[in-house]
Amino acid sequence: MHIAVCLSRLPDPNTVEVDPLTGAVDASRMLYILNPADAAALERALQLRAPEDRVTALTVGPAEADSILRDALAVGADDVLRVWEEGRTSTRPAVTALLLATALRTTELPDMLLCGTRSLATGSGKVPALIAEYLDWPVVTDIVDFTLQGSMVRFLRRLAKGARSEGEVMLPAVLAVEAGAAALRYAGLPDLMKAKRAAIPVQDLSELGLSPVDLNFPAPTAQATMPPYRRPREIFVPEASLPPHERVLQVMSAGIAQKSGRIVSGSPEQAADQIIAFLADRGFVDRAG
Amino acid sequence: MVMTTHDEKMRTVRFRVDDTAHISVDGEKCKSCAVRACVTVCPAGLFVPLDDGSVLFNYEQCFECGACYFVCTQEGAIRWTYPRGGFGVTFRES
Amino acid sequence: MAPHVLVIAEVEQDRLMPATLECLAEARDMVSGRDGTVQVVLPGFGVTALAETLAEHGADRVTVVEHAALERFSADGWLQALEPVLRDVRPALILAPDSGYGRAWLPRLSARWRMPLVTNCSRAKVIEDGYPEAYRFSHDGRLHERLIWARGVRVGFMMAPDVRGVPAPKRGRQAVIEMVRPMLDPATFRDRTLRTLPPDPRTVDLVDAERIVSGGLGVGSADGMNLLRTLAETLGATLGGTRVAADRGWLPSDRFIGTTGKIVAPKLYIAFGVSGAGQHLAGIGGSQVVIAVNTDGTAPMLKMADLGVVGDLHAIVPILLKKLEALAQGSAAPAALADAVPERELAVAGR
Amino acid sequence: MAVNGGSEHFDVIVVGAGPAGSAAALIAARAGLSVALIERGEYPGAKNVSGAVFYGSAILNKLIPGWWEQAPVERHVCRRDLVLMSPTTSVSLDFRSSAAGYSEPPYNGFTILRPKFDRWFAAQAEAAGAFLLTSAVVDDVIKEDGQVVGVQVRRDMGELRGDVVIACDGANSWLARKAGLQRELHTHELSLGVKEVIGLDEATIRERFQLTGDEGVALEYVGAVTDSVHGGAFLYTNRDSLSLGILGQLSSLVEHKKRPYDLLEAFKAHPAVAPLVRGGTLREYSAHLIPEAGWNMVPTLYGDGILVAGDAAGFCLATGIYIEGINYAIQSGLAAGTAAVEACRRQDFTRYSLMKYMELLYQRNVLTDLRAYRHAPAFVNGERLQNVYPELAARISESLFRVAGDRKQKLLPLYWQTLQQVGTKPRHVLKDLYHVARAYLW
Repeated sequence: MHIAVCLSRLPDPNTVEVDPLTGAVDASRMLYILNPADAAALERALQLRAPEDRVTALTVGPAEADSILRDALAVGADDVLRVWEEGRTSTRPAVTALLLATALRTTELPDMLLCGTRSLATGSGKVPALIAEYLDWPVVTDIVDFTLQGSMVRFLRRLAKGARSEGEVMLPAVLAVEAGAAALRYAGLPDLMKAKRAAIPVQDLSELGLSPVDLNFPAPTAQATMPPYRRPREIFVPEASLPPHERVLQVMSAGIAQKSGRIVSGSPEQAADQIIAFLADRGFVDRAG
Repeated sequence: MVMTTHDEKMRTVRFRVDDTAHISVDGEKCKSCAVRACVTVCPAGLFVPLDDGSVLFNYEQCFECGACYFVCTQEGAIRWTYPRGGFGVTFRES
Repeated sequence: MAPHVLVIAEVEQDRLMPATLECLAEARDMVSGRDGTVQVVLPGFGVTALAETLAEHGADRVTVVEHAALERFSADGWLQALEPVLRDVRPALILAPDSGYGRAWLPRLSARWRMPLVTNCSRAKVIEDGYPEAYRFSHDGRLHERLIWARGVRVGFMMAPDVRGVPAPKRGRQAVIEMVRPMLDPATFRDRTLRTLPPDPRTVDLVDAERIVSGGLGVGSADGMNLLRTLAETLGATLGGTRVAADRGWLPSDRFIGTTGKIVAPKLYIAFGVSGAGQHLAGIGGSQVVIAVNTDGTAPMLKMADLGVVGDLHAIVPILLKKLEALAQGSAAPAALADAVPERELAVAGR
Repeated sequence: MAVNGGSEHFDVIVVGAGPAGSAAALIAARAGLSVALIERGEYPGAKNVSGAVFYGSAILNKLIPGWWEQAPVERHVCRRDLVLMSPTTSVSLDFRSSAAGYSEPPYNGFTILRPKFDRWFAAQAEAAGAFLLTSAVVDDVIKEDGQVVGVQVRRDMGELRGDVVIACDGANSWLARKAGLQRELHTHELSLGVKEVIGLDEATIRERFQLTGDEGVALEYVGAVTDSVHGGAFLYTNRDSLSLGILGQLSSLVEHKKRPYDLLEAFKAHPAVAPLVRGGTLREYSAHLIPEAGWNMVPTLYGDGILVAGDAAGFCLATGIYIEGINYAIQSGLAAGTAAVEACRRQDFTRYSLMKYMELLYQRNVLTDLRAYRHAPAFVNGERLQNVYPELAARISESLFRVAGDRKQKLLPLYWQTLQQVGTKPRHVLKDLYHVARAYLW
């Protein structure tokens, strides 16, 4: 069986810092990672691989994205492929999906395509279904677990509020897994060194038989970024007349809000009664009688 | 003035947390320690003294500086190593 | 131009998903003062009765797309059944909940129609007379983006659940109800859902849990954690804990809460023996009601609780269990989990 | 490259891609050796923190001519201030020069940001042919018959073999200890540095610090900045940010029970510092250990198959006048790299062959400087220099410059009186003068 895995390199959300006033993002402070859900997909692919099987990892991105393909090689991917058109600065989900689908079509169609269900960047979650559309394959999203059963895959999918559903899908299919579906293995030293030296194959539009016109999709006319709801935190200024120690104390305590709850003590019996009374008050348990 | 709380300081630092702790603290050994030097020196404020005399430690936001290791006076209370390669703190500008 | 907004309804276990009602509220706002109409497409089997609820929440027209093959979700089935219906309706805008179901078929439709589709939206509206506008979250909620399209472009919006909240229904509000019975061959569905498993507090992801009982270092042992597990089951809650408790092996590693673990926002959060290190507190900020039990009266956890109890959990929990059992026998089971999300003020920056 | 039992063999394995490691790897790779440069961070510099001013542009200029034109430098340092602080007053020695060597190529020093600089420097080593391996932590050396023959990386099949191992793994050098070359360090030999990078726009920086173009300033503080803790503070100008921090001797932090970040906040709130950072925004907080005891903490620098360089070897000059480390790191890295090259030429990797390193360290003035200032660290961290003299200088200056209509005192009586106020006896001062002289004069 041939399993393909789509990977994306994106900014670690913890390093995406937004100017609270302008909403501008400081790109120079971003560090890049392999999308966690894609890492889970890669791990599942490696786990699924029988000795005669093959795992190919693909990504759409500039030369910097080679790093995640090297990571994939280091943990055991058999082949990698990067798709990119020089001069392009970014892609949108529709473009990414089209490039990936076309690359799979022109090289070799796998028996199964695994990817992360959502990216941590725009987090559109559309790419899996779009690839499925371009390949005319079925797709399942939000997968937390799955098993291969002949030409079918039995899957467990996450629904809202903690519900789950079980289902099955015919292969070939696009399976989009959640980040929690698996933890990516840690590469051994010889593999890491080998991957570092590996040449990464790249395909551009002409090799895929596409023209730039094919990548034109309707786009918004205006786009702006802003910080999430949180209002910018006012920077606290201590009183200048205070001695240094107190100025520090002032600063250290500024803005740390505590709940104005009540604190009770007493015997365990009383404590239990207090808790039950509180839970009943707030409607979490029915009061007796 | 650029006064910041410890919390705000820590929010500027990027950590990639490993599954397993690279530092572990034997709270039992801390019970006989009067100095609690780790609580004082840790630049990330990761050591929390508890009422029962032991010390609570959280490795997630560790700077890997080694200060706790050097100041600890209780033989064997702190087991110290670096996190696995690629994990732990990453400085972007310092 | 009077906008015609279409909402795609999602049904699970014969009930409308709250996210659908949130979309409906958003759609109502879009057409208000514009003399537009809100139409809901309701796919399923035996779901006609739900049309009434949709009307009460603001639908002017409900199109029930009914077929036995639509009893359970299939992306292939939804596409086959709904594409012709939507093509006939020609809505100006489409709203749907951002769910795993929606993301399996709507992007495919958007590709066929070359229709922009925005997922993870916190807000969608129409500015002036016809410029679709969306706000969406990106970068794991770090960033909020605003997108605007040219006038009259048909856009699909998939709304992030639990952002807007569900407003109270208007009792007695009426809608036009129509039935569509498509011709479908379930044998052509390449994907299908076999059964739905309701939320199980014991296995539910902490992120989704409505009630959480959590244990910290003060729990002392795996046995202590088992005591809390029993309490969690009695309260219909999910068991979680701190990084330290997980490190000691008392909890599976996907069960800890904090900066680098799960960020939770339950309605009820009860902490036992949790001292309240900053890394943990940062993970529970969204909790609505917090109870903390700790032997240390100065623990930060107690200070951020609505009810802080100074005492030993090992003494308190067994008594608590007994009393809760007695209560349960005296009356019914614990109060049912309310499924409506309270309406929250939506403060979009720049509004 | 011979493949040996599944593990690769290198001529030289350098552990740690900081300035010392990259310098060693660069020189060895240029000599045509196969070199592995191993870094535990995601990228070189990811785990590194310094002030940082890099004095020693001329050293690097010999290696990479005109290096500052391609490297990510912030500002060239043409102004240095030494500031003595009391809680309310500061007295400073302000040095500023436009003389050649300061404001003209090759310049004297540059402010740098380590994650950027280290990344660039390691890339130079890579370009010269070194094999840079990141995300790999080295846990131990591999020894055969007492000879170091490689390192153990914490990954599956993590054995990596090499003829010479150069340990450049920083102040808390695991490798030097594992190889039995360094003893356990004492808390009075190490300082903890905590630092903030504070964003401020270029125009404000130029105006506030009286700079033009790419000029920069390095301010160093002693006295009340660290409360009663022995240490100091610094403030450096970067292109569009300030690097600001405090250093506290570990033993002293423990003794006085001071949390380093509280001291940092107090420093920023000091009346002499607050106006300099006003309006800035915090960009990053960081911390690191600094080997401050100089000559007295230098480990055994060479063994069979192993050399120690940079902070791992304690090559840091913290004397009050000089706070330098990166230059010595590079010098020692170059010395170690060269010693490894010569050992490879001889195919003799015993300690007798690697002893050449010592000679090169003296030639490059690393050990010469450290030895000359061997008494300085103890003096700098002495109680009176830390807590009495800055106060003394502040009080004298306060009395000297205050005009309240009183009779003006002459200097000696004023000095005498203030000395008594701060509770120091003249014989202590004389004794300290002797120490100063011994530490700095001859």
